[in-house]
Amino acid sequence: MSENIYKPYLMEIDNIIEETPDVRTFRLKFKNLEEAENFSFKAGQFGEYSVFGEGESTFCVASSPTRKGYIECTFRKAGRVTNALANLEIGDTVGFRGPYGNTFPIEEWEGKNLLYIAGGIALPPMRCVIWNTIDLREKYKDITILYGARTVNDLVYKHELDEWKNRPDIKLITTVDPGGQTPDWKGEIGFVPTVLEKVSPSSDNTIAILCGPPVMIKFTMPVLKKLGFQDKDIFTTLENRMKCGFGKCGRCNVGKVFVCKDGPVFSYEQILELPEEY
Amino acid sequence: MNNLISRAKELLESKTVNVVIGYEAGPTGLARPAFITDSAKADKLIYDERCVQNLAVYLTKAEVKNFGKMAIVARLPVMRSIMMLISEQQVIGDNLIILGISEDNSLLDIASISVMQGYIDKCDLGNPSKDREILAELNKMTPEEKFSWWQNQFSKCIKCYACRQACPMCYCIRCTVEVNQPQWIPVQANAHGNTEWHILRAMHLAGRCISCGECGRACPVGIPCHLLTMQLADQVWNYFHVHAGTSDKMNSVLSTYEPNDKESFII
Amino acid sequence: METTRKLIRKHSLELLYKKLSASNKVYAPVTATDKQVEYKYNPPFSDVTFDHIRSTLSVKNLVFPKVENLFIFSNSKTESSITDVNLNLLPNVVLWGSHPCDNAAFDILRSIFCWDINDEFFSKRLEKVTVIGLACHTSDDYCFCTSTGNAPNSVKGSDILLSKLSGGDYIAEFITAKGSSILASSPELFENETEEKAVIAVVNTKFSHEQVTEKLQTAFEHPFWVENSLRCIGCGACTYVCPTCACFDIQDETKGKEGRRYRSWDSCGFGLFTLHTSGHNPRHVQSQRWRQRIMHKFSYMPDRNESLGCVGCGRCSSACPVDMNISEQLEALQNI
Amino acid sequence: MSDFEPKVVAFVCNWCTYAGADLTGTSRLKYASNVKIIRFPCTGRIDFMLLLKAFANGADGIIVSGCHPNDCHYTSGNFHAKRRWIMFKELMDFMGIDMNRVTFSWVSAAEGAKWAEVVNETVTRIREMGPYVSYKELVNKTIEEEVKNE
Repeated sequence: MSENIYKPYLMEIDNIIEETPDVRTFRLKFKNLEEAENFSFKAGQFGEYSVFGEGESTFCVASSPTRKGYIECTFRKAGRVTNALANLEIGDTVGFRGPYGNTFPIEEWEGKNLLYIAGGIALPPMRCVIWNTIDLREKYKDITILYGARTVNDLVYKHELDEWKNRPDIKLITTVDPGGQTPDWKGEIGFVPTVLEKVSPSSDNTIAILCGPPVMIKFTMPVLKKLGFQDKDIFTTLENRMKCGFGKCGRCNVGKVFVCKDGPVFSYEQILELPEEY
Repeated sequence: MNNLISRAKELLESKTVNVVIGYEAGPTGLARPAFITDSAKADKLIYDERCVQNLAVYLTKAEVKNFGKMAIVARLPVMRSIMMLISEQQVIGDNLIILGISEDNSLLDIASISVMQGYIDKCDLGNPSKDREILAELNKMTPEEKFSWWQNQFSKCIKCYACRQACPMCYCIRCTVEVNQPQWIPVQANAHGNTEWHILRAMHLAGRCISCGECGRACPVGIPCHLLTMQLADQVWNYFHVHAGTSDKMNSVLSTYEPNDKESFII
Repeated sequence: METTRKLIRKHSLELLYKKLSASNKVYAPVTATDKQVEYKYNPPFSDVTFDHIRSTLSVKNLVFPKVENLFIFSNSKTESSITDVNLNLLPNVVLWGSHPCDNAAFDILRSIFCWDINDEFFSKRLEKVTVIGLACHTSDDYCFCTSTGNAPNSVKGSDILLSKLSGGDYIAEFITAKGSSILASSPELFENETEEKAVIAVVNTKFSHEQVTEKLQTAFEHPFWVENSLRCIGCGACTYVCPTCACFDIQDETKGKEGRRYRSWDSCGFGLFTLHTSGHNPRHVQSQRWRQRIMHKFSYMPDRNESLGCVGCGRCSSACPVDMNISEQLEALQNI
Repeated sequence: MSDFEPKVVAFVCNWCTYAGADLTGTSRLKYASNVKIIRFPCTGRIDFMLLLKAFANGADGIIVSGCHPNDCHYTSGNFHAKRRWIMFKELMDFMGIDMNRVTFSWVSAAEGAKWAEVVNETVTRIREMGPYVSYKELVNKTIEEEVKNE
């Protein structure tokens, strides 16, 4: 039988976490054990998740490659497929194709400080690399995570934020937009760029990994520059609409670069070379 | 034509408008839309029987709207489209100067929307005569013949949506075919998807089609889909005595009613 | 490469056609009542046209159908399964009388579908196709094959190329093993070549594609795009008639528990092509979409796929309802 | 075709015909069981696409029914519907899609007997016409066509 590159693995939903009213995390296990054995991926890669009858949707693998036997994904109910996904229950089947795309160059980061900056629903694409580096904790120096959301309610992975908060080897700063706080909120209040400026982490021997809505990126970049970060030391992921995931369907390109093949991970140095089509 | 060019120059030079939408001759001799922003380039404007495209389609296009005040070369179908667009609140009449062109290709003096209305009222508002003939032929067929005739036509459809894009009245940013929760019309271009698409398009233009025939002309594979909307335009006249695009204040036929509308099939 | 050339008389051509149709599906151009030239499977030889300039649609649907099942699935609460489409059941197809521009497009499509990973839906279909091309003896103002590195008698992509002689007979040039096997199986239909020269259309060069590619490197922000695409109405006609446009959409369709995932043609000209679910659209106005089409064919593809994304058939220009003439625009781009 | 039992879908308005159909039941009037009733707030809500979807999903006949003119719960929904159906019927006739398979009727909440009549008459008519083969073929063509790689 020929190899059908559009054929997804059948996955069973093993666990569902309701992160916020419209954000869910699924833990998916391969139905076929042989496929599970042969499957591997790296931090930063993404896949095409499908609900049969509704279609496919693109998002990253949110779990770390160091955690074997399953993958996790986090999505917000937004379109046809994500709404259909959100209606599924534990034990239901979804399709998964992947992994696609490039990876975070975590080997090159060994021996450096890591500064993760995420906004809102952009923590999931970063969670994979965060856990990956935490699981290889001894290889990296200081790990700082700055995470902001509009409101306390919109913070995802609340249980993990607690875990990171309590670990002495990780510095976690959480913030919510002004007005988004609750009476018992203990984190920062303010937009991510403002909080970043206030915390003012050193750029010395440090890699910054930045994910968030375009407006957050736009205002965070100048702060990072001011802190002395080089363009090549800032990494982010791009998202564009995709269908195939491997550079054929022709819609995710930014100039001549395919987000699905050459991305989704780009250094800021690379991004500056790209035309504005993302 | 000279009148048109000098009028266009005058409008651009006096900054009354920022752009004149008209026609120019392309390299293969076809007339095509031209957007003249510089009075020095107004000499390119042509007006003759080659100029068939309905320019009103550009009035709702984002990049054209950015020009602000504009003048548009308009024969009867374009004027009627503009009327429809004003009545559906897609276009503001005050931002528009109509460079009306009569049936014998001379420049009309259309100073206002009400003057335009007066002009439209005096015209024959039925379907073009060549289409009337084809419609008459089709209407003589048996239902089975009609079905296979249309199915044969639809089998050519590739769903490029040129019919929709060429139509001034199809200005929705998200068309029903693109609504996917639920997916109303099958996405693929097959017998089923194509049939439903053409039914949907015709129904959404019922009482709004001004019989310019642009959809059929735009079709790259030659489906005479304008006959569908023209047939309905005929029926709108038969049943409700309304011609679309005759007033800037009319309500669309299907969003209004008369208590004594006549039909004979409801039991 | 040395190729065999033979003479084939018009009546032998008919015999060849009949012989091939007996064991293959033959896909050949016919002129329909409304003057459109369309390809049909096994039309009677008398209907087959040899004088068309270009068919309304390209022949890419042979290898990239407008709708194509990727797999069939069955899905219920407890049980899900996927059934592959058996691509080995695809019939052999002889593409008959297609012009060199269309035939050259197969290689370009391969460079899209088979770079990096091999798309078997495409490649298995292509394997089944034997191309009997027909050199152009007529052309029109839309033709610009010579500007894209092709020619009215280019053998690129053909297994056999027929060229018309003034008397109505044809020269058959056997280019590939597939082509030669047809000669081997029907030697009686062919005669030795005579001195007579084939009638080949003259297509003047309109621009240098190398120079266009060069110019495009720095033309992304040029006002050219807005100025020259204001009249574009954003339909997909150009991309759907194009022999090399290969963008597609993937969709599901179900009936009860059974369903299929299919891919269908899509167009970079559509506003929703790149629209994110969030509402953000990286290419939110038509000029950006028009730029994408030209950039893709004349800049990104030469860069990435080492092939120009255009064969100069002129279909997009002739199909365009608003006369967006691509060769005119490329000519202008060459000089910006 | 003697054993053919047509599938009929009825799109009815909540206020008149649905109540009328209730009355048919409570009056112990028998009517054909081939009909599947789908209740809408008003005939004004019944999009023509729904009729096409019913045919696409295997219906052989359709009934569309609501309040008599001037009786609409929302004053004018049925008047709008009437115009829509006039246009739809004309378009279908023009395209050769058989509108004898669709019954349009006004059935009030008091007309239980009329509802039974409308259903029985429709089912009898559709039974005589046989299954709606041409539309089913149109829909099924999809899959067959592609399997043949045409």
